[in-house]
Amino acid sequence: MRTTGGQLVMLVVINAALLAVGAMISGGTFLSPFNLQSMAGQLPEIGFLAIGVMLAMCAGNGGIDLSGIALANLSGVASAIIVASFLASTGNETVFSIAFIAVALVIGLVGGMFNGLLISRLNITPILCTLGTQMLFTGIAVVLSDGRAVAVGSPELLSAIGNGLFLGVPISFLVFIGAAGLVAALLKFTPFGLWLMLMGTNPKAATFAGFPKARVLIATYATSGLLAGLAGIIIAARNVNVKWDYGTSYLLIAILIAVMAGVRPEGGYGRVICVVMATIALQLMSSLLNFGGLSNFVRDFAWGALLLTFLAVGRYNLVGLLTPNKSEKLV
Amino acid sequence: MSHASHTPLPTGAQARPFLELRNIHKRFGGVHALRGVSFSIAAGEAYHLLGENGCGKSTVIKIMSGAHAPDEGEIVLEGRSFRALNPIQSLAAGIETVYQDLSLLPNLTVAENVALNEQLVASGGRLARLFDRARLKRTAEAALDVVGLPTAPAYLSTIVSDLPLAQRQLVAIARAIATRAKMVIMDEPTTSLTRREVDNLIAVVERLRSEGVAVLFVTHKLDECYRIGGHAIVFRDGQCVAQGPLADYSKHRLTELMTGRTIDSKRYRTGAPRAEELFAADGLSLPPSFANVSFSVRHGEILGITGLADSGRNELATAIAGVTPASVGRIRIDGKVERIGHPAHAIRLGIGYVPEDRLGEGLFLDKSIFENEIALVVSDLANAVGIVDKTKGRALAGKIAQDMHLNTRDIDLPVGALSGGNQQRVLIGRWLSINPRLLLLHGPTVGVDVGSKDTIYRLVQQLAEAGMGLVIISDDLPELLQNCDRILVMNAGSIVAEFDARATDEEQLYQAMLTSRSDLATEAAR
Amino acid sequence: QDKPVIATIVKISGIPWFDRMETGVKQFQKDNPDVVATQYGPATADAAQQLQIINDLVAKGVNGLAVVPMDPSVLEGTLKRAMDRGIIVVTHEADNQKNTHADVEAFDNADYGRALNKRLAECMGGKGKWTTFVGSVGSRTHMQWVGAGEENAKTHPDMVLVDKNNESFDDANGTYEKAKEILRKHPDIKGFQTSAGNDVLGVGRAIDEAGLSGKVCLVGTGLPNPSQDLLESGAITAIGFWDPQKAGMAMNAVAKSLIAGKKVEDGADLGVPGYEKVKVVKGPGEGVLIIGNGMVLADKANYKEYLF
Amino acid sequence: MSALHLHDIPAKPSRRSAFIDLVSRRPEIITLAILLAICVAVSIINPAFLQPSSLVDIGRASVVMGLFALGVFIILAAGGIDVSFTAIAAFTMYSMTLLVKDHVPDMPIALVLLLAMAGGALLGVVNGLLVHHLRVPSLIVTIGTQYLFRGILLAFIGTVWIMSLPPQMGAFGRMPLFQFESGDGRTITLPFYFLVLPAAALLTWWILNRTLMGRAIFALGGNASVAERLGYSLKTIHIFLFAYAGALAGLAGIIHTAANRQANPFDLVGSEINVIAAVVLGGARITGGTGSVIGTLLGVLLIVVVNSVLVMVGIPSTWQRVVVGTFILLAAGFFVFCQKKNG
Ligand SMILES: Nc1ncnc2c1ncn2[C@@H]1O[C@H](COP(=O)(O)OP(=O)(O)OP(=O)(O)O)[C@@H](O)[C@H]1O
Ligand SMILES: Nc1ncnc2c1ncn2[C@@H]1O[C@H](COP(=O)(O)OP(=O)(O)OP(=O)(O)O)[C@@H](O)[C@H]1O
Ligand SMILES: [Mg+2]
Ligand SMILES: [Mg+2]
Repeated sequence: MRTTGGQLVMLVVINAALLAVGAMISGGTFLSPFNLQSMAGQLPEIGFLAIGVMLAMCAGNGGIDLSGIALANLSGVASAIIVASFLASTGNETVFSIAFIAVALVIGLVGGMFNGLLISRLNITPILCTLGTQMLFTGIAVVLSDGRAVAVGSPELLSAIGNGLFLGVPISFLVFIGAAGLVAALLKFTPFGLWLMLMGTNPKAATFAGFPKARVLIATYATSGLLAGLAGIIIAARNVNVKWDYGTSYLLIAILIAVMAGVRPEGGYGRVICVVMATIALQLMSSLLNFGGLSNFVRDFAWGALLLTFLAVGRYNLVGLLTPNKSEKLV
Repeated sequence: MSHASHTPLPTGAQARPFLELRNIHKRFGGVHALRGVSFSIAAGEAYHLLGENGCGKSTVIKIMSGAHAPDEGEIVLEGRSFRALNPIQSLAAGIETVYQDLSLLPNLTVAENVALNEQLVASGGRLARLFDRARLKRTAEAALDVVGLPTAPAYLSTIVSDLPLAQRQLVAIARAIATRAKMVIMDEPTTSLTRREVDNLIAVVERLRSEGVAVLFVTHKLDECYRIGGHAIVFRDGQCVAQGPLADYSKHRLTELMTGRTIDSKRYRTGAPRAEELFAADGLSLPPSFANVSFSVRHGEILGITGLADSGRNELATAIAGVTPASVGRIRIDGKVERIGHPAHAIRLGIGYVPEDRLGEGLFLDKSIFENEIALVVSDLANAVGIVDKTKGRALAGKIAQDMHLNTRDIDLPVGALSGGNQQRVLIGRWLSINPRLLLLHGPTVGVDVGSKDTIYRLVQQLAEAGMGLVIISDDLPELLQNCDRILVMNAGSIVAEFDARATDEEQLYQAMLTSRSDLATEAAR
Repeated sequence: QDKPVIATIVKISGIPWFDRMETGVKQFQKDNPDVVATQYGPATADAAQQLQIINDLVAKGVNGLAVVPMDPSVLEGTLKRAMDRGIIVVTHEADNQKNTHADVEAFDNADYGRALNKRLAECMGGKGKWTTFVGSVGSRTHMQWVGAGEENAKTHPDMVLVDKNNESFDDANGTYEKAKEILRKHPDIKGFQTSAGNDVLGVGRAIDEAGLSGKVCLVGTGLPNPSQDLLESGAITAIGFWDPQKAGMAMNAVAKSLIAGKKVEDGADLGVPGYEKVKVVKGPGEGVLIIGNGMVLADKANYKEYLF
Repeated sequence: MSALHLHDIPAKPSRRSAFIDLVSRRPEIITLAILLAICVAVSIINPAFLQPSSLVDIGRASVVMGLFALGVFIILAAGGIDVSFTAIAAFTMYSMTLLVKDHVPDMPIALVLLLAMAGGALLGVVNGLLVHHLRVPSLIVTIGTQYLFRGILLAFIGTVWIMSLPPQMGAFGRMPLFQFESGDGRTITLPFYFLVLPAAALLTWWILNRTLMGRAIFALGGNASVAERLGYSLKTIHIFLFAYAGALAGLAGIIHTAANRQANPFDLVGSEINVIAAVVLGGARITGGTGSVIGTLLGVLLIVVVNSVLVMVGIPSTWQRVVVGTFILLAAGFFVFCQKKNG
């Protein structure tokens, strides 16, 4: 039995090591506040998507959400178009921002619920369903925007989310940590979380125990959609414009992060904190390679190697050396 | 038949044993499952490996079949000594195993499950070989014929996961005898078989023995052991505590050896039901499984339901539990008509259902005892803002663990790490967490040892005493006779007979189970 | 190490177009030892990946960014943050970029689209069905080129545009399949105007295999080297392009001047062929738009002069 | 001695209708039905679809995806998922082209193909060993190796597109199986390499249904620990599976290059989910243990046809994604609907 505690320790160690290596090769610039802020500002968008993937995987039964980035882009594009049709971004900036955020979240939620409905009520295989909705969401964004980028502008509140700092920490990162904390609490302390994790390990037993399986599934994908909506907001806030084809490479990276965080594709296991740590690890490594001026192809190679190393470390219980007291009990 | 060509036994039984285990030890992490086990198996003999849940029976079997390697000790197979066997070595030596979990490949056909392994073993485990379909068919037909399953092409090509549990068990047995085995091991092969299928199996065992095949049985049903005869090997706590001809041991003595204490097998039921009706089913139908079923349960009553495997009793049970709702008919609880369209409805009405297949349908094996115990009440444990009160939950789970006499107090242990009997207690305990008014127990002691059985039966009586209605669906007729007030017999989707448990016996029940509907019609006409 | 650092960030590294640009950046470095000029690019064609590189380089502390945006609009926020930190930003192929000090264009996009279409119309004799390909409907410059082409075709009433703006995703194989389908649907089609660098290869192969070389006209953006065979066989009528090597040098030259505090005036000479007498106009934002004269149309007769 | 017979066991355990039974046993029938429905609908909308060249184009376009899909299918049948095959294809195709071009220019094409398959198989063995020894789901391992293989290719082997292929490879891509002239004077060619797909499909079918290895693959997909207990060597199966899928991917890579007349190391990666979708639409369950070769081919045809009739029925570019996405959802929904009936 794999312990998730070990996973977390390992991720923390990796992050520390990456920071140390970065400090060494950059002569300290890597640890400069500005670079730390820059990295912290970059990671929320992919982090949200990775948490969404984790949730879908936890539901078991081949659960996966491939539609995340498509939904994030749709949320941004559609919200910008809808809100701009009755509000000017140059008018009341706060009202505009709040309207944009609200509409984007609603679209994310609805898109996620659509996934959940198709999967739970129609029993469509998640991988097929979310592949279909991925194209559908992207397609709707293209149709709405005619393929062009849509300007959101930088109204005050939105601009603060995208670029602002609070006590030296990027607000977008705080939003990410806050949302991640909420999802973690949702999983740990609510009936939904308990149902989801139990259902992921044995869907049949969940039926016999009378779990509201369909509602749990819908809620799972809806949460994933909501997180996609949040990602869309962060993207809009940081980039000023939104476009339907932004972040196509995120699809596989989000899955990469989730599995690196120890989420089991068979369902039932996954911790938000590990996903957050894995997101940070990937960001650190990616920035580190950019600092070192290495080609981005080396980055792909390094990610693959890191993931496999992780698996090997987990398999041969090298973490046991780090957490001697924890992993004894279970074989 | 294919087994006719076996070399005849060397007469003079004390020839070299076929298989001998010497001082076998096996540890799983912290669990010392086998502690110096030694015994030997001679050709043409029957052996019964007896012991409580978790005493190491399955483990020793897996060591013989090559699924596990022992940590210490020696395996002597036809005079050759091994430190460990691998599955192919074991199979090639003629050791065939019917595992407790059946070990069938759910997505393959009946024929493939029965006869594919024969070809694999013949190739020495090498996979780069042609697969001989004609031979597969021949081998499968012969073996299925022996265990009494159909040999029609349509049956051969049926996917195993489409079969009911009892037939799957027979398919697993057919696989074991499909090759020219020298020793057949059966780990609780009769758990889901009905009486008639057991009779057939006993005949098969007789035949194997007459052909010089050694048979090693694991079972918790002592009556069956005596019917088969042979030698007893008794385990307790990973050690072999007794060994010898079965005839030398009384049932009482065996129980004592297994448990280290005395348990009597008298009737547990002492109380009586109350007068008021608790539950009534009125004309329930779910074609094609059952039709027009009506019965009632009173407060404090224990009702037994039995019948052959496809008599409709399983579907009736899952219908009342809301898993496969009945399409027609009414259900009344305390006089009020209710609709059960989903397991959650049943739970809300206070109807609990402990499924027969506890691993597949009951437990979340990878999850902790704690999570398994509170699974039904998580939403009740949540406060106004939707946060589950874990302290309360842990207290509840701890109390259940104690009430159910689990052999561990660590409620964070995954349920998969428990023995079968303890797992069953976890599952029953989960249902007690909702304080059900009516509890349906489907095969409550399948694969459970005498000690655990005793615990479960006492619990059932206590619950009835407290006014709960209980329905036990089981093929274990002594179990029903010992525990119930009334026993209903189902046949072909209908209730065909009702007995007062005090005034009937196994024979009567058995006859009623076998009576076909047409016989009934004839009887009625007369 | 006080030499100013200029980082060139391209849409995607490793592809021929930007490998050619990298030769320009290297050339510039050789000619200007008083600056540090290097090229970076993401491993996949995704604006998000390009953005991350820019963010990291800004954090690392460069003096100038020379960017070929995957998507100009998506980079606005990041480029603004870079400019706020005092970094000089120069862009290319982004005449709508607001947050840039200078955008360097090899030519006017409308002129280019019109020029391609004129060549096509000439080949088609001013009549017949024709269609257009773009990398994707989201690619602004491609849409500008085919848009200008469409405008130009209006001067030929007998030219009929059918099933326009097919998306190629810059994938030669996909373009080939799509071109086949169009040939099947419109057996009488006479012309193709394409935009992404690989489109001429895909469409050209479809024309070639159908035995229609010389009968169906194909004009589009493409590089001389890869197009050789198809130009020779007549499957490609003409290719249009500009030299990314020169564009890379021009961008770096502009960045260097701006870092040194100098301005680029209308009519200035950037010291790069095709950019000897640039037109400078006000851009969509605070910055300027620097337009060179780097457009090249090549056909079977003259492509050998430009082999890269 | 005569066995006792239990006469209450019917030869067929189910009481379903023959049609539903057929659909549940052969889900590819649904795929075929959807495929036919689309063809009929498109022919009605645009009769120009009904010409021999449509068939030829669809056949040719199916080769690479079909080869990939066969590999994905056998891994899916064994209960795994592979997403690294596109990276394997790109890796072998590009390295082989480089090798032939720069070092052994006159290597015969048959040897080129064999070496590419060997190279693909070798990378597949890496996958197989990792999956077996790390004991984690193959999805995770192959995500890692996809990044790894692609990273090695682009970072260390090369990124430069090879525009003029070695002549034997170019010739292989152009060699016609048959050729005819359509009414309007256009040449329609079915390339020789098309034959590779039916050959590979036949071989795959044969392995799966006529060898012990084939049965072992399904056994693994049914229940890995049971298969191990019954004496199937999981290591052998894993290595074979991934090596076979790798070899198919290597072959697909070379065919892609030869057909495309260029070796672009950026190609292929990114299309893996579509291939998996095709296999699943062909009736293989994502959870493993089921499916058929013919279903896989039908699933591929379905995806290829849908993608290649969009222009034919006149759907504008901006709407194409909406249409394809909706189609996948409808097809998947229809699939479930048909299968649920046997419930
Ligand atoms: N995976 C495991 N990890 C840790 N301990 C385990 C594991 N599986 C079983 N055990 C322990 O081994 C003991 C025997 O379990 P096992 O399932 O073999 O019991 P059993 O004799 O088959 O009993 P039953 O008749 O109830 O099935 C139990 O005490 C159980 O706690
Ligand atoms: N794979 C395993 N990992 C850890 N412990 C195990 C494992 N298998 C068995 N055990 C432990 O070994 C002990 C013996 O188990 P075994 O399955 O042999 O019991 P058993 O006698 O067959 O019980 P039952 O009657 O319930 O079948 C148990 O305590 C069990 O928990
Ligand atoms: Mg056991
Ligand atoms: Mg057990």
